Amino acid sequence: MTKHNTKKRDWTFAQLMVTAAAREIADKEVVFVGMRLPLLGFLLAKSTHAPEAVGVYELGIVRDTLAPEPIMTMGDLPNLYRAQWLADTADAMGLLQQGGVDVSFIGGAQVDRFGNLNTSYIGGTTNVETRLPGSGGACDLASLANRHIIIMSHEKHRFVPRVDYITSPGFGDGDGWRQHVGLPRGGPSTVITTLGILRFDSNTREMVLASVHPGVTEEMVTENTGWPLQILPDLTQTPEPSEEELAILLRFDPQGYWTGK
Amino acid sequence: MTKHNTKKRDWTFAQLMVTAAAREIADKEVVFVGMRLPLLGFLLAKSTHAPEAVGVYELGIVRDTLAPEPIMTMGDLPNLYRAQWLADTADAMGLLQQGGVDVSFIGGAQVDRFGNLNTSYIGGTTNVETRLPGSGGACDLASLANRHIIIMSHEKHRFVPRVDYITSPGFGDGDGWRQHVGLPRGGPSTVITTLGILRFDSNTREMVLASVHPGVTEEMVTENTGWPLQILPDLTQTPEPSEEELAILLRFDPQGYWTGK
Amino acid sequence: MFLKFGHLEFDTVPKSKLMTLPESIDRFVPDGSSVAMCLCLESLIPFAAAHEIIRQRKQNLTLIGPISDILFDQVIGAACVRKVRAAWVGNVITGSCYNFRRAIESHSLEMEDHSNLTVAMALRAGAMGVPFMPARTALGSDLFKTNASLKTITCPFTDIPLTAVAAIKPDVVVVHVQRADEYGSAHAWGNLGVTRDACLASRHIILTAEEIVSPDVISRDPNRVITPGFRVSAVVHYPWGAHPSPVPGYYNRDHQAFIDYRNESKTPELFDGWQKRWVDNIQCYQDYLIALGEKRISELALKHHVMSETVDYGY
Amino acid sequence: MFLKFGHLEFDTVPKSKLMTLPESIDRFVPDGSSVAMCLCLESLIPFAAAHEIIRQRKQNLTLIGPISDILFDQVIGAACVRKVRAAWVGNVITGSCYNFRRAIESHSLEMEDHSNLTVAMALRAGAMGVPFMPARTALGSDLFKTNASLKTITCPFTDIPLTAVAAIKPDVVVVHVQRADEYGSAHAWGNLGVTRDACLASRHIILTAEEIVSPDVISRDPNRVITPGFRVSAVVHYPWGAHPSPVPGYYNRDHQAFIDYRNESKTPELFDGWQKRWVDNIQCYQDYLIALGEKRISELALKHHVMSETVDYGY
Repeated sequence: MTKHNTKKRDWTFAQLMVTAAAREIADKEVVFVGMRLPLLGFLLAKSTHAPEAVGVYELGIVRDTLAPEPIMTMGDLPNLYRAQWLADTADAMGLLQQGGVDVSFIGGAQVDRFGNLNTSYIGGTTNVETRLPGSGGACDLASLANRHIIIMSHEKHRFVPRVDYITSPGFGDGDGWRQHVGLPRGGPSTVITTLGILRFDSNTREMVLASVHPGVTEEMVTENTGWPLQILPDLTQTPEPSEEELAILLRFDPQGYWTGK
Repeated sequence: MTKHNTKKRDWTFAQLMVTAAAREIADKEVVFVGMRLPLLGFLLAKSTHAPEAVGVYELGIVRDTLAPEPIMTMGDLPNLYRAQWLADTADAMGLLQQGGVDVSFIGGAQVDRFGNLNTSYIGGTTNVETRLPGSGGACDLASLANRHIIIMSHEKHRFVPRVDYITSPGFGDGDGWRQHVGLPRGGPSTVITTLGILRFDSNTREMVLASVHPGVTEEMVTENTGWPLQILPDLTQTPEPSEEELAILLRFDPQGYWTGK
Repeated sequence: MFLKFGHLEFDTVPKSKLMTLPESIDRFVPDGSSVAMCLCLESLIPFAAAHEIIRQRKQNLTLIGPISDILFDQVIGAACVRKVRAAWVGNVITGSCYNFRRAIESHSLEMEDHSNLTVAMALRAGAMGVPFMPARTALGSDLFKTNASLKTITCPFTDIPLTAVAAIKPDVVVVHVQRADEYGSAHAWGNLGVTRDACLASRHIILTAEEIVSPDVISRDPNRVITPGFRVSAVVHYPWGAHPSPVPGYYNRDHQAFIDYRNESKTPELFDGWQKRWVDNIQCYQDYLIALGEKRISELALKHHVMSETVDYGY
Repeated sequence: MFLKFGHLEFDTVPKSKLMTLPESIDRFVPDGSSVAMCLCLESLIPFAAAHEIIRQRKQNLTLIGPISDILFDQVIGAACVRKVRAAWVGNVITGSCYNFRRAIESHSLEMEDHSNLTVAMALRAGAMGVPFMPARTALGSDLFKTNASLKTITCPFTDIPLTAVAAIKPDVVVVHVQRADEYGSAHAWGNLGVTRDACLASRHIILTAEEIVSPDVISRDPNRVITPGFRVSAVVHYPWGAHPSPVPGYYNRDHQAFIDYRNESKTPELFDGWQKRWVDNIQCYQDYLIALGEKRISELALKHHVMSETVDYGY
């Protein structure tokens, strides 16, 4: 995590990021739920403004209620309890491939100005510096959801002009690229980082800083970004998590495993 | 049914055909089970020499035991009782497409010298004389089983030089045709008719008369065949159903709906 | 319905999708629709829903299914159908169906000839969101002549010839199930045919159910759920809604009804009589049960019960 | 087993497929095999079987699966693996796995990079007996650079670009289930991932089961059967055979074991110690349960039970 110049606060940046993720989900949307912070964001959204959101999990789970106990992974047994549907991965992901998923969330190790993500090979495939776990479902979520949201740590070596390997396609090399390669829809809509929130210019498809987290300056963001970052004229500050949101989050992550300090 | 010059006998030609069909099944074979006489043939085989034969039904059923009561269709509830597997058609037929089915049975309305079957359009597609029900699974069974057996009434207007429409491919126009069009395996091995049993020449792939039923002459068969029919030098007589076989058949078709007079 | 999480309770009241059969057909089967039915092949055939389609005199429908037993023939006989995309249209235990024959032989019905596997793969392609699926069946057959949804292609990996089967994405699928809750979650069991694929492939899903049960009954066994409830448009309570086809757990197949139908559909005049008696005179399932009669109903009831072992979804 | 039909009885004695875990791995996982495992993604992971593969020091295996949690890393660490065909190799709750990293970074392991959907479709293609399946995912990604099983093609109907995913047909699939009979029929429930497709796609199937039950229990619910029993090669009784992953109906996920494994696999030396303790020192499930300890076992046991409603397969 990036070091922050923070004043005293009663929330963690992970909590702030989860809260921001939750706010990206509208009620009744179909959400393809990933692991970790995105999973918490979905649970938080369902508990607040999006009670009728439906979650689709690549393990072959669809559920529209909360699990009865905190879960650490999508496959934890409470996540099966009273699921709406338990089925095969190919069928659950069929919903995604059809275009039936409104929004998905993806974590990343390396991202570039057009929102392409690398979670496979740092340094490229011939001179592998670091082998990361790989796509999992991320490439599919980035390819097939109607929009996807990236959540990651904001560090200069992670925010690079061009990723070493495209695991999960963003906007490629700019506007028109997705159509050109044949992706049916979608693209990244938002990047939620440890420092701020970024969106994509609808003409150039380049990442643009939209808000900075409390205690974070514009300069801190640009210094931690590996290309000359565009900044929205009406740059705002990311809203803090409310007390209610923090209270709810504590129930989902009682040990602070994902959102603790 | 063709009129037969029969002496007194205590079995019907339908019973004889079912018995002949049963004898085509070896023990432990995987059989794709169709409707009517083939279904009875499978049940008879399982009850006699092929107790470990496994039945696959396109409705999404696999079973290796007999249904506890007579059934009229594959979907009758006794046919679900203690099935080995109930699943989707695409999965059950996946076993077939993989090459996992040893033998299948097909009925036909019109057949030609190379074993191509028509159950769709008599008269062809532009001037339809008679519309028949269509393929069902027959085209798939003829395309994908390791061998298939045709069961039908032996009449001159049904045994034609060239079918009006190929619903279920046999050997097309002769040897090499199946490979040429891309069918992965198989082809008809046997035609069981109301008059005799025919097989296919391994060089020309043309139908050859192998046996005649009791009371049927060679001439009766050739007269009811629409092309100059080849006849095996060692033409035999089809064995009659045994008393045991008839007793078993009576349990599967107690009303004689399929095998009565 | 309350979603409970620790001490928090969220009051979300999902909208009930329970409606009458006429309302469900009126809303989700407009004229010109493509309608998938008869997806378990010989069982769980949604006859009640098809009869409502006839009563509402729908026009220019496209019917989709592998085999239909006599259902498609009835809807064709009532002049509701413009096109059929199917592998087999007939009467399973008697052979040909007469309305279908008459319609094709008089060129008043368009036919797309499938095999059971190509229908299954076309619906699976629709379910999986891909425009086609490759198959190894039907090569060399004449199905290619009467089905523009089939083309031959070459495998990009093995260079072998293949049949490309275009996806089918019905406007609406009509499925009869054993039990459903009012929100669209339902259990079905037995031979499921292409039902699950067809539900995923279709824009709307109409469920007719033998029983409407508490959501609790369904959600205690999510592996048995036929399709995600959030995608279901209508739930209709209609006992005996699949008669004369069999429904696992509820009633056996009424063979005599299929034999009778053969005789009662031999001519258009005979069919008119059949339609008047079994369709137009029926307004609700109670009417239908009266028409069937108690004797027949008790004859078709299950005589032997075979109950599944329970499984635990605890944590 | 007697097959009863009216007054007739046929005495067919199907061959039992019950065997020990060492025997099943010895017979059906020869060196050089391609082995599909971890097919439910995060649950029902066949750890016991993988550990037996390690104990037998199998060589040159190809591992196939969508995500593997820590299982693939363990088999890689034991030097049994030549190639991995997977979407994700890591530790679900901690991130990267060290043996996998070391192997790739030192070029001692061949990798075919999939996404979860391409693995699912590759196995489904294998299951359906077709050489490939078209997908709409991964276009424009670099998966094409490190996966020769992916090619771009043009749709023969719509002319749009598509990803062709070549079929995967494993030599053997290893599946952990809740209950099986000795003839290979088994019930599994929960999130099934790609298990059903992988079973149909594979030449051999090894089942490890929490419980061996009478055929009667399984056959009373054939819709719950995971794959046709006649295709199963081996059935092994192995309680807790999926620990530390969760098994619906039996035990919860042991998160601490995954966290411990991260620490105990950071260096090759540490991994050797882990392997000695948790794999090489274990000869049977009783040994493993002793190593786990009663306290941990009771902590992981289900605290809440949620039983499914029965269904009737009568006639």
